[in-house]
Amino acid sequence: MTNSGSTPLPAEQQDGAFAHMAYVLRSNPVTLLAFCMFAVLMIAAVLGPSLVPYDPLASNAALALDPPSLAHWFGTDSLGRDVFSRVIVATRLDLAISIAAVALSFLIGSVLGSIAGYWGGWLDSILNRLFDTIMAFPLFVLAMGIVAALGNTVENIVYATAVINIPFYARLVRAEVNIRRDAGFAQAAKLAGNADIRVLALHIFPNALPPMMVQVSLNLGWAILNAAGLSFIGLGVRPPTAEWGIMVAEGANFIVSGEWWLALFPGFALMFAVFTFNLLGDGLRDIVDPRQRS
Amino acid sequence: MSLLSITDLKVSFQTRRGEVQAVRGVSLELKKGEILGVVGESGSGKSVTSYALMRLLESNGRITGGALTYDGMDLRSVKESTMRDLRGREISMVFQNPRAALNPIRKVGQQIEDVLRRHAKATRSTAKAEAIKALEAVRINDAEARYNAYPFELSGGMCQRIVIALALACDPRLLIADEPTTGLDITTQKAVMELIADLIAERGMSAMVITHDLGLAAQYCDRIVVMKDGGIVEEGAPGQMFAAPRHAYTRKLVDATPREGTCVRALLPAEQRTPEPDLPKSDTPLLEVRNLTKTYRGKSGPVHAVKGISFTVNKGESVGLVGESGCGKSTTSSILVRLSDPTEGEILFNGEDLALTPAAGFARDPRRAAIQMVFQDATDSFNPRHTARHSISEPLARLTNLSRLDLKARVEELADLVGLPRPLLERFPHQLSGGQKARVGIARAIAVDPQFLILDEPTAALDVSIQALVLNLLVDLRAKLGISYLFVSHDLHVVRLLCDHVIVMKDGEIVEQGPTSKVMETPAHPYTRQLLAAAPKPPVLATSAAE
Amino acid sequence: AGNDVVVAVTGQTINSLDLHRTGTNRPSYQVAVNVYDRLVSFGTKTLEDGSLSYDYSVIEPEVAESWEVSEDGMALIFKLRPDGKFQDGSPITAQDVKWSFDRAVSVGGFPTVQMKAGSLEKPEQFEVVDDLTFKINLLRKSKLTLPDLAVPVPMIINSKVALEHATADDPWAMEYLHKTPAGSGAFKVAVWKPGEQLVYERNDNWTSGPVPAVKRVVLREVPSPATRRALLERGDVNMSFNMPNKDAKELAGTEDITVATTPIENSIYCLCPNLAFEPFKDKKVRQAIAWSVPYEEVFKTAAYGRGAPMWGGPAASPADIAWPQKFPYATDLDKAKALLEEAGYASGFEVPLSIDLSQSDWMEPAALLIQENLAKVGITASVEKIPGANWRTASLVEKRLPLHLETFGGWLNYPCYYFFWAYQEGHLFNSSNYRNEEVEALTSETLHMPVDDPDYAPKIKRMIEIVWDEVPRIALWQPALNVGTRELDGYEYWFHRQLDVRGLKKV
Amino acid sequence: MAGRLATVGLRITHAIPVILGVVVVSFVLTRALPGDPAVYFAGAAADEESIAQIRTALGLDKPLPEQFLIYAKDVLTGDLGQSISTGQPVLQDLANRLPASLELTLTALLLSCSIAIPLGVLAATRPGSAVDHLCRVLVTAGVSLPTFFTGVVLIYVFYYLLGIAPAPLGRLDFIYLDPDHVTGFYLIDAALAGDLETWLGALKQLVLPATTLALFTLAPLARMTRAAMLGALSSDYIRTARAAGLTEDKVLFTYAFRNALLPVITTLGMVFSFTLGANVLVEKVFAWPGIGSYAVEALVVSDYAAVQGFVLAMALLFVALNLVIDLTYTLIDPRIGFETR
Ligand SMILES: Nc1ncnc2c1ncn2[C@@H]1O[C@H](COP(=O)(O)OP(=O)(O)OP(=O)(O)O)[C@@H](O)[C@H]1O
Ligand SMILES: Nc1ncnc2c1ncn2[C@@H]1O[C@H](COP(=O)(O)OP(=O)(O)OP(=O)(O)O)[C@@H](O)[C@H]1O
Ligand SMILES: [Mg+2]
Ligand SMILES: [Mg+2]
Ligand code: NI
Repeated sequence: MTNSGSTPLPAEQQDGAFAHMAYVLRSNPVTLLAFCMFAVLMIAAVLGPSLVPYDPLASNAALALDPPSLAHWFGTDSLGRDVFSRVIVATRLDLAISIAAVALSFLIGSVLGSIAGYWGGWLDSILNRLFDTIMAFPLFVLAMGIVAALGNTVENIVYATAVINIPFYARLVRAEVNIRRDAGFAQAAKLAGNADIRVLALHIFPNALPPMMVQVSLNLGWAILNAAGLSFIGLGVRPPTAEWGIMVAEGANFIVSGEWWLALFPGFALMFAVFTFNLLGDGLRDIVDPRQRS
Repeated sequence: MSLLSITDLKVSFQTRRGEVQAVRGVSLELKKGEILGVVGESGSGKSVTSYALMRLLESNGRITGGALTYDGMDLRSVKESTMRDLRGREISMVFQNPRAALNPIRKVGQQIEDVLRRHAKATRSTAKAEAIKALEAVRINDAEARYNAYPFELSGGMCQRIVIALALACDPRLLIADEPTTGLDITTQKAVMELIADLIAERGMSAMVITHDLGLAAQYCDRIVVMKDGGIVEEGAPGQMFAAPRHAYTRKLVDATPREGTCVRALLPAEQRTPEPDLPKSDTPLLEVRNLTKTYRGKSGPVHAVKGISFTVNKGESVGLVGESGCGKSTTSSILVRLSDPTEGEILFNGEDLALTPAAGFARDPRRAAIQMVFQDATDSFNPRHTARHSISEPLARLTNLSRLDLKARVEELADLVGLPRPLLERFPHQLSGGQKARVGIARAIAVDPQFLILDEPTAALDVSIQALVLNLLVDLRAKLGISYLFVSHDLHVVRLLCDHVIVMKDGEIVEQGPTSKVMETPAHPYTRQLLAAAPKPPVLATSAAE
Repeated sequence: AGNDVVVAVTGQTINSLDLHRTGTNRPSYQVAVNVYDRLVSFGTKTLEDGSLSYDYSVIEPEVAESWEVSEDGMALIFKLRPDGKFQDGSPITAQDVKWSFDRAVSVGGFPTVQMKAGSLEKPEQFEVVDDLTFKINLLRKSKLTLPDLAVPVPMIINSKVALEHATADDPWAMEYLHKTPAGSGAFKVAVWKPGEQLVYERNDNWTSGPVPAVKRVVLREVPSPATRRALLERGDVNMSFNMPNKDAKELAGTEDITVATTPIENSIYCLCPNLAFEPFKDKKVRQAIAWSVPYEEVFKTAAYGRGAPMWGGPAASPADIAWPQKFPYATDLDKAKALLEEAGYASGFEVPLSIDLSQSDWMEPAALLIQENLAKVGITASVEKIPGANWRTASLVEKRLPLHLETFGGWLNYPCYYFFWAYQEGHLFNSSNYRNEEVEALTSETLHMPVDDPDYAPKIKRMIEIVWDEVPRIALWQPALNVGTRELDGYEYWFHRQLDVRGLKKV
Repeated sequence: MAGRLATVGLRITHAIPVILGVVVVSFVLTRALPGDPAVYFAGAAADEESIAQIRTALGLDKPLPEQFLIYAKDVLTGDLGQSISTGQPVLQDLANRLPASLELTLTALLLSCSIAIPLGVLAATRPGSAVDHLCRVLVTAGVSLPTFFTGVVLIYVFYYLLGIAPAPLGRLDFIYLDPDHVTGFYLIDAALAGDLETWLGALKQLVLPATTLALFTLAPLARMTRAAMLGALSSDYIRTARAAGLTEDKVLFTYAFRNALLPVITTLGMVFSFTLGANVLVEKVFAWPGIGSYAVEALVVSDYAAVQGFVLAMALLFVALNLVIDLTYTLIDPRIGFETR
């Protein structure tokens, strides 16, 4: 069925990018919710340190392990630090880790995947074996190995998370590029005098973006969880830096002894972020995809 | 007594732009044993009417008014379970694109069995035999073996036969065929239509055949209704309708249907006709193809797509390339336009052998602009992320040195040239209709003043009236710009209208070539004759015949 | 579980049944204690809080019935129990003892080092006089020799069984004994699944002591401390061995659960400034750091007050030779600042503060609090966690951590023994690269000297005085071993900090 | 059929460079780990001499290429070396622990599939409805929590507070005896032995950790099921089936679902290998004697042989898994082996 329609010309109004976004948000309440949640996260990340009531690093042994109260909304931890302040301040670092890691794997994965998908042949075979090799590793253990080998700094956590994510992007891009390699518009671009690289970069790759957006958003969440997992094993960022994963990991040991707030609040923050990213995916795809406009 | 009667049917869809009225008051009757043709342009509501009747509308669609009576039963109010009993046993449907209409991972025999068992026409033990019988009924060779086949193992024509077998397995009294032959080769098209006609006659069934091909409808239907914008504009016997269309719209449709003895201009509605242009002709060869061969490395041995063909296209000449699906037309065009390399052979363009420059490096070749192409599938040939303006300016930006302002002006000039309203330039491909997309495609192809243009079935996906406009546009452009065409098509009528020369291909070889009139009127090769015979022949309109 | 089955949980893995094997980890030493016997053992005493502890001052017979020192004082002669039987029923002979001792001093690694501490260095020292008489020829007179025979290392192996499984490549039957103990101890190993559990079963024919009260002891490995706590609280296990301080503190008051918290003898948790690094070469800087540590908070948050404070000593020189005892430092930031100024570091400096990942339970909070206070005197410390495998290399072997937390406890409870390991140049636990000529000399002099020698106490006091002044190791507190029990009696603390199941009784 | 066999054969040949790659990378990775295993394993009071002895004994004094050749040779002969931290041959450790992890992972996936797939189908049949949104939110919530946190919370609630769940003491409470080793899967072994009590005991132990993992794997499965079902339901053959009057069940399950199964199986495979690697954290919380916690311990103490053995085992498992998926594919989809890939 074509949508050619017999609509007479000067046709209906065009959607601007903004109106389109508004439409996507309006049509899907869950996406709207996700965007609101994302805004909250962003505000916490940008303004967090100037908003919090206490210094997130200042200990106070006299106040250690106080349950939530009016003064300390989320209670205090074993060193008497304010959990609320720490949770808020950690937003920036956690988002930074996940966004940096995902950006890195997105970039590298896209380049490798595009090459494999567009040129195919032996290059494709080699890259595919490479991705297979990475995937054949138990990914979390590979990340642990990388962090253990390089040392547990924020950068290394980012690298490790990026490395284990590369195959996913690469494969996705490869598939998306591959199906469009001989598409009419790619051929038309060649006729228009574009060399292969330009066709790939400017015509084919941007069309692989919508499905990638879903992957990106899932991965953002997953990267945070990965960092949290590393913290649980003890390979997370350095103390006393506030980071949700570490806080949950440490707090988890306090649950049984009744200090539930230590793990619960950072846990909720973590969940909130991952949840937001996961929900964001579909909306992000709809926004990036011009076909959703009409 | 009529088997089916539809009275004032109204259907609307809920979309993001509000409610769309797809069918606005359709009334029609279908008598027992009658074949009713429903014709009309794309989007006129033909399919929606049939889905509404089957109560198979998509979830956003709703019947908002009217009555549907089948054999005295009110189809709008019967229970869903009753409706399910009716579907397949009383009323059956056949769709276009038969391969997709079959479950790809289930044996075709089982799919037929499913229907038989569902309507208690067979038991577990008799199902297989019954299914084979149903397959035999649609004249499939070796039905027993085909029972175990999967759809992907069968050709398009065979799949359509299976779909028909499936639809007719339970001996329904009414068959609805929604464009049953679109996408099939002409020869297959003919075979399938004849099969349907025969079976209907044999079983005394009624049928509703939906098509936008007037020729087809005229040939096989007892009565035709013409739909436009969700309503019926005219109804009558085919002969009468062609001879003297009453409604302007019907006349427009009839006019636009290419057929023997017309010229390009005659396809247009009378009021839009302009004088035939003078077509430039010369005997200087522009393109000489010598012994062009293309062999693909397939999974199971080499595929000889093109087997050493040779032909010449003169400056300003239009050459038609016809043949059935898979005969190597697209392969040839993609080699000529230097998107892929031939295995062997020469492509002399103005005397220089283009095959010497590999396709991968041709993008930067100075001769790139000289050879351009209009693609078969307009939708697929546009980057979904680029607006029409962007698409048209792309070759200009890459292959010429126009300034930004000149570029903008040139794009608008091109839009005017192909008759594309300027506001549409800002749209994305999916926001354009088929005809509009075709225009954008043509504008893009002629943007850099090519000498040679390959048109790979540019009108295959278009309605007849839009096809008429596009064909006329092509003729005008050729006259104005002096471009040579290689026009790839499987529609002989269209080729006849547009081309000076025809090349007939079969299985990668040229079986016949020569001046159009000669090939069409006195075909030398049996294959050419077969092709000509298979093309539907609409009755000739009284008035235009006189012209 | 029945009345004669005890279920205990621990967080650690037992990775071998043979203490002498290289790679055998600390938690595995308990197998040597429970499944093997030694010639002698330490006595038992009741501590103030009512819990049991081994008694360092009393050496008791185990496989040996009696022993005497030769007249020249250069040999020890042991009489074995005539009825001594291995678990397979064969008699325990002096040949077995010699073979076992030969093995311990020959296989290298930890057992050999530990034997050496008691001046037990070569096979030639060990002599079989007759089947039931065993003689050790001493290289020097040392107070450490006899106690060193009571540590888990010189366990007595059934040499007949072992030799049956020895090969040319493996003369000490390492492969065999690794998985199959051949001892004479109070318990046999019924099931051993590394990473999962170890089940002891009573040796009903134990000849070296009274037959234990419980029949089976199931030792489960539960890595998560929270789960271990839950298990003990819910009453699903009888014992949680080596509990975190926090749990110990909180469960101590609860009904049904008894928590034994025993300060670990001869052991201190320390902050070590490394003298190989410029700022710490200056004594004043080290002292400044010692004055800036927030001892009270550290003890409260990192140890939950379990253990003994090691700060705030009354005088610059020790009153007695008890070890460890309170260092003469406390939190005084002004003093610290003044000292830094004197040393020329008024504007402070930057230094990484390294901690061990596998000990982060106490090291991390301690490090964070110390870091905070150091910042107050101008020293910027960044906390670095080092994974377990790297920790020993970095801190002890290469001694390349500028400022770090460290722990050492000597099995033999003498100050000189501690000094030998922790303050002598080049020795393993001297991770501060400390060297003081006087301490070097004094340590060597006192190491083998009997405690009742009149020279001993003054020399020890002098040593302590020096290291208090020079503080290459800043004592934080004396750690404690926490063991929670439920419906269980007879838990006894041992210097080796492993579970001795022999005395356990259900109540 | 020959085409399918060829496809499977091709997959196996593809696996060879992957395994080679894994062997090399795991070797390099372990050597890149900081710390000196000789020092670590020399034990508490070891001196330099004994450390050197251990280094020689472990073959760590040899140059790296030589170490690699020795390792490669050993791997080829099926010898994965000895884990220093558990003191057992790595092969034996893996044989003991892999079934534990597999049993846990498979149970979790079974649980997850039995919830996620119906949920996905339900959501796909009512896209955009409240059920759809609810399903999306619920499933996403599951994947948003770190598994170790979920695990601890579940223990706290169901064991500590309510006392419904059994003590998180690994695979079997100590009151039961391990079933005779046949497959290493306690549920299967106990069933084979006809020991209902042990079977129940093992099942009880499985419930909490499996739930923890299942919660985490719900999302990808449900999402994929939904998407695949939506895709299948909007295809032409479904319209044909409906037009032929087939019952809704038949349309949904025989027609749509079987087609939707293909991408779901791919996802399942990915989730499986991911979960197997990631249950490290869950195993730690539940004292589960599995391969994940083994790997973590080994990694932290630079136990080269154990890490390499673990990685190799996982890679082989991954390859085998892909093979199984391919086979399943060929069973479900007749087009495999004919289509150009
Ligand atoms: N699900 C839907 N949602 C919104 N609009 C729809 C939907 N289905 C059909 N329509 C609209 O209904 C109108 C009639 O469509 P229909 O499919 O009946 O046309 P048709 O005559 O069959 O055309 P074609 O020849 O292209 O098949 C079109 O304008 C179409 O855009
Ligand atoms: N990349 C390829 N690899 C292998 N075989 C190919 C390839 N492309 C085309 N073919 C085969 O070459 C033959 C000619 O294909 P081509 O696309 O030129 O046909 P066509 O005449 O354009 O058909 P249609 O009318 O369907 O467009 C066909 O049999 C086709 O299967
Ligand atoms: Mg239609
Ligand atoms: Mg074609
Ligand atoms: Ni392949």
